[in-house]
Amino acid sequence: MSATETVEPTEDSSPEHTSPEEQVWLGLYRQLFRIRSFEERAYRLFMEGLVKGTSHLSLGQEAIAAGFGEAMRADDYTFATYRGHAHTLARGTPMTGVMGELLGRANGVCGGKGGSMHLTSVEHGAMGSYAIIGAHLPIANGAAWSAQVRGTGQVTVCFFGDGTTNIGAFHEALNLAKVWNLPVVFVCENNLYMEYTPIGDVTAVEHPAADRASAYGLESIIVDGNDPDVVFEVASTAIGRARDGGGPSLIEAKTYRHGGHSRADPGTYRPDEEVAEWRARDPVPTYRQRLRDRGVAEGALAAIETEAAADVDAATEAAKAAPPPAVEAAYTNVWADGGAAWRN
Amino acid sequence: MSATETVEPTEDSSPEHTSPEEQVWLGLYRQLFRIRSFEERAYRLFMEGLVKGTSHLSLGQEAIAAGFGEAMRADDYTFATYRGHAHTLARGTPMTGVMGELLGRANGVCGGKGGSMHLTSVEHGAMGSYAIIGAHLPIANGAAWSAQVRGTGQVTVCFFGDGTTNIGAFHEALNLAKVWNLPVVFVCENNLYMEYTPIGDVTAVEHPAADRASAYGLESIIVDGNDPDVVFEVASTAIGRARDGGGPSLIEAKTYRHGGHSRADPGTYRPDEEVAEWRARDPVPTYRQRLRDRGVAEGALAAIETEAAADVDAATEAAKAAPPPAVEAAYTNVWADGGAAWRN
Amino acid sequence: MAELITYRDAVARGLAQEMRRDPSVYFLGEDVAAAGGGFKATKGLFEEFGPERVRDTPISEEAILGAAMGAAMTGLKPVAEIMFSDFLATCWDLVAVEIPKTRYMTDGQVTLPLVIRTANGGGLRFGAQHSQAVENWAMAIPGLKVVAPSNPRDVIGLLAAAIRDPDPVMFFEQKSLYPTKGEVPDGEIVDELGVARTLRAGQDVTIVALASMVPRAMAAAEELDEIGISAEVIDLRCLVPLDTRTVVESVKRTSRLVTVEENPRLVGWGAEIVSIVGEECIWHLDGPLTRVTTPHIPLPSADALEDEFLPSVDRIVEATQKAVQ
Amino acid sequence: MAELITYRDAVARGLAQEMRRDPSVYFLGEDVAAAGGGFKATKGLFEEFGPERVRDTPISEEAILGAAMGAAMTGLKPVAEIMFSDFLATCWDLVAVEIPKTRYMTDGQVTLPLVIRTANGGGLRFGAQHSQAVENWAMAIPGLKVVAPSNPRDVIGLLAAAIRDPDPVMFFEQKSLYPTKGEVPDGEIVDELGVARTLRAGQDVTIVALASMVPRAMAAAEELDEIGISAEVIDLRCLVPLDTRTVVESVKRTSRLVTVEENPRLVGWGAEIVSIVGEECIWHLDGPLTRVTTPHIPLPSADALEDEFLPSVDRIVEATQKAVQ
Ligand SMILES: Cc1ncc(C[n+]2csc(CCOP(=O)(O)OP(=O)(O)O)c2C)c(N)n1
Ligand SMILES: Cc1ncc(C[n+]2csc(CCOP(=O)(O)OP(=O)(O)O)c2C)c(N)n1
Ligand SMILES: [Mg+2]
Ligand SMILES: [Mg+2]
Repeated sequence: MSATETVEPTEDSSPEHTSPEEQVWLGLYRQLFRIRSFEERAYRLFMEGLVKGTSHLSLGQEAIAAGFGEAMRADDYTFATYRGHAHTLARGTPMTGVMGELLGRANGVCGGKGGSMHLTSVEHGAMGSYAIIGAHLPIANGAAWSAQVRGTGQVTVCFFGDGTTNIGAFHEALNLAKVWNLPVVFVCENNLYMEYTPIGDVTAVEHPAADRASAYGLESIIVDGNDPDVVFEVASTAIGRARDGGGPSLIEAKTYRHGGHSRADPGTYRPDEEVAEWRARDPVPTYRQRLRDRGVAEGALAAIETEAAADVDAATEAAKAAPPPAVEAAYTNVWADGGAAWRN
Repeated sequence: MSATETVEPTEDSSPEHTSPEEQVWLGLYRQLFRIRSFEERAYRLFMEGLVKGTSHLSLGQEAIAAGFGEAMRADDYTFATYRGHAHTLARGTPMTGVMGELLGRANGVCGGKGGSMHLTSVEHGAMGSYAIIGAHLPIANGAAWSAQVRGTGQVTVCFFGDGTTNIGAFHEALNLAKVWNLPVVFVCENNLYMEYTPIGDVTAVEHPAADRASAYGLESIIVDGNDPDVVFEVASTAIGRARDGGGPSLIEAKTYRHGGHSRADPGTYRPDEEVAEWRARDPVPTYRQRLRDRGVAEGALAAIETEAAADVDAATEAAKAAPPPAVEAAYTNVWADGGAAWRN
Repeated sequence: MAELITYRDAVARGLAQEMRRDPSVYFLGEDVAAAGGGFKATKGLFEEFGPERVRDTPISEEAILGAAMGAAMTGLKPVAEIMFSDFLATCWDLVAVEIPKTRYMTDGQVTLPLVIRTANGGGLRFGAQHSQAVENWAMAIPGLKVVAPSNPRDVIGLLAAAIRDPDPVMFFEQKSLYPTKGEVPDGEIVDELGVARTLRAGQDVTIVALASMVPRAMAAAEELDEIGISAEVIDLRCLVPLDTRTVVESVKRTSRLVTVEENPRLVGWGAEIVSIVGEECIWHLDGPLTRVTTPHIPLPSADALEDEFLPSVDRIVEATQKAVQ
Repeated sequence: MAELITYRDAVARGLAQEMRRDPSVYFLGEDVAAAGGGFKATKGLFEEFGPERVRDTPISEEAILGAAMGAAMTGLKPVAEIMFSDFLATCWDLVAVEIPKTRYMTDGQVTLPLVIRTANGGGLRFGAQHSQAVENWAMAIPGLKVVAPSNPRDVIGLLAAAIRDPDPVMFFEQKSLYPTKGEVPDGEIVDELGVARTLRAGQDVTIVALASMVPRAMAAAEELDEIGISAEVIDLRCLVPLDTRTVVESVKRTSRLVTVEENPRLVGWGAEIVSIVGEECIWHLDGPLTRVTTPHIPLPSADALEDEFLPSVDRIVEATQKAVQ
């Protein structure tokens, strides 16, 4: 449905009247819908030439970021990839800064220096988006190690794709996480493709993450990454275990991206039936229907949708209105003293 | 026994009178004894200061190189590590060039440019010894790939240690080998330690290679790396399968080094009982006894020993007598044109 | 006869030229086969040469270069693609420690006829991890040849030379140049490595540039002409082998040197050119040895910032004026 | 009071000094704990600080630096050991692409107070894969500070400064210096990064050296004195921040520059020093800008060859004489 559809005012959708269970459902739907709305707008802005460079959308994959976002504690850490809009938003990062960053404006979360591939909001536990395949898995370990020795109970969640399971850093990170019993959850979003190549063509096992879990002394876990309830549950379990000193997990969530790998890619290398099959499992309308079937009031859902649409609009306007970064800004923040000097 | 012990001249030990089976046994013993003799001498020469730099001995681990050496075809490829004297000799590389290389002499297999850690004899299929942990596993794949597309039936055997299973290159290489169905045999010599740290302290699984085989769609294979017969058999099977298009194998051979990690290391971090237990399983005397028990003539063994001793002596003398490389030699063989020029 | 083609299409054409000629040339990389490469620079090769000779790989840069190296040791002539030059860092051990040293360490027993192609440099708003110009990293490593063409014709000629060369060659394609067009003659094109090209003669100053900086240096030279400064422009084309002769002779005539590079300020290849000139032509110099570089910062992604930091025509003009004063 | 200790022992002492002072300093690496490190440079730390703060790792260089980086982002001050600087190539993505760029890409949201210690350089007959001097690799990367002490006192003072610095610092220990001894004062030693030290005043030529080349440059200066050449010797100590002021002022007085580095010929740090001088002091120069380097070859292992190729006192003397002529 469109976010501007009329809301039935008769149903009572105020949070006070929802059960704790329903609050989780609404939280998940809110995540799903916000991410979807944001990325659809972002896509339009790319097509209008307002976003430069490249960008990688999670359209179709939102349930994973949503499920984990809801399961995490505010001070937990997220490590994401270049396909990280969803994961950054799921931690509560305001849309304005994210949209500003995509448009290369001064109001971006990274002041325009990062761009779509490097969204970060430390304030919200979004510890960065990394554009080199595999690199952030060892880094996520580091945050988990630090939480462990500082005794804060913080858990680190690290997202990556199926293709990433074939790079060396994956192996090194998983082994160390287990040996040091780190509070880290590795989440493989298996969307069946690396860029344009089916993951099965380049991988020795069928389930690129789950079939390797035993190589690190870990349990093999595969979940439906398009089902927010399932993701939320497995996320809660794994995060809880990590928080209680039970060590790392590796979760493979099966999913699919609706579009191409990145802005430039129409995704035509994928069989039509495959695309159709997965589109039928689109988490956003599917979950909406499920909640309706569970008796969640239309108004509660519509309110979420209206709010998300308004936020996307506001973020878009703010980003468009924001100036580009000042040229001098390029010389700031290389070093902790705020500057860029390499000589005296 | 010492190599100079008197040989009983009455027993008939000429090859014509040995069975094919016995010829394999004698071949294995010959490998074992030659490698042992060479390395004991090398150790002495290090201690005398004649070998500079560092060196890593296989004393105690010889059965693995021996078993594979005997199972390989002359045109097969070997890739070894800095602990590569054994594997280089096992392919039939004459001792003289190896000893010369250790002493940094002009007659060394690499003209003194490689040293102990980089022994290579392409003529004998010894495609190099690599000193960066894990680096040669992907390179071994390349040789196997080339043999595959050239259709030569050559098999590549790649040796490495237990500690090497934790570096990224291991993971990348194993996955690609399986995906491309390469004729390559990966042999993990698990001597229980990386340098000074027990492998169990830094590894998520008990058997660092075998417990990871399934992550690459491979069979889990563990063998007694101190038993030349067992190694020969598993080597023959794996090499045969690779030659017949059956793809890669990963073999974990349990073994132990008698000495420290490298020249500088006394190896005192290891429990005395552990050292004693493994010394009791020293493959050289153990296998000698086994062959005697099987009725192999003392003379046949003694002849091997005498020949090895003589070869070691000759190699030592030749290396000592050889001049150091000419200074101009340092400017040769950077490029295929023989030179080192980077400018006109 | 000549044709106007893009730098991007020149890559596929150069590769096809050599793959037709030499059946031992194999090509491998991520998404290079049916997909034709992340930059679509290798379209058509899979269709013409098939899955044996044009191979998709996992995302395993070390495995890619390892496969190339081992194959080169044993009879093939592999061309490996590393999608972005930034990713060379993930396989730097192969690039810097295995491939360039093995011939030497084995005293010539092993020869490594291989090419590593990669998309290098900035200008596409890809941010700090996908925009680096790292040809200086490769130049620092003894045992690597380093090539970086500035135009479609050179892409073909130098790629052919790289593939025929018996040594490992790092082939840097500047990604901002992919859509640019240039004239390419019909038939086989094969150049020689290590030969710079003087694109424009001049008396007052020698400007040495590479890859994407070449068109900018040429544009700057035109502008300088208008204000009475006659600039000689040299397209280096290769960093190793380095055509020092062309550079040194030019500077001896013009007495002034400006290098223009995409590398960040410290120890870019410009520093090497300056140092050679500073040692060998010191008595001929009539102005400060001047480098135009990207500042020593990671490249920011916003277009407003990125444009400011890659050496622009204006900055080249300004720096050259200063050098000539 | 002062004590004579080895460069090797100074490493452990510097680390212990900082670990005592700041409980957020953690140390990790391969065989660094009970074993005290491959070079025994960290002996005693495990005993004093225990297995929490002194951690053995698997042979996983990317995991080591990843752990350091993630920990630095979130409140610790990790010191990571990469046993040989050659192995930086196996984790170069972390060194060159993640660690130095993250503060910038996040516009200062992330700060990375970490140190990467590593044994650098040749002279021990370890061959081409264990002997590289790669401080120039690090210098080329915006966002890294680069330190290379030449004596035990500086090891402590600069290591302390590196650990206290809020930015990532590459700390290159020259492995041939480990057994060398030097005087070290009692009590805490803390230096400032980016301050070169003029070890010897002179009028005729400025010799700029680093790490293992410092004692050789000093010995060369003595010999040059005997033949009437008065050399000023500067120990750079840091490549980033770079004390250009000390170098430039010296060259303005002496009019001549010789750099002495272990890096192979092309784009070593000497080229950067030469380029800065060639741009900023060109009118003061009275001799060719001269670099003494290792030739552009992989380092051979045989002692007879290795000795020939690392810059020797003789080669420094000879090159300086030529520069002064
Ligand atoms: C080391 C490295 N190699 C290659 C790339 C180029 N690249 C970017 S995304 C991508 C595919 C990643 O696939 P996957 O891990 O499945 O993640 P997805 O994009 O499907 O979410 C590749 C190959 C890269 N960024 N880093
Ligand atoms: C990338 C890299 N890291 C570290 C080292 C230092 N190193 C040399 S041998 C060694 C231990 C290797 O252990 P293992 O693989 O078990 O082989 P072994 O020496 O026991 O035969 C280490 C850490 C290296 N050479 N390369
Ligand atoms: Mg994917
Ligand atoms: Mg071992």
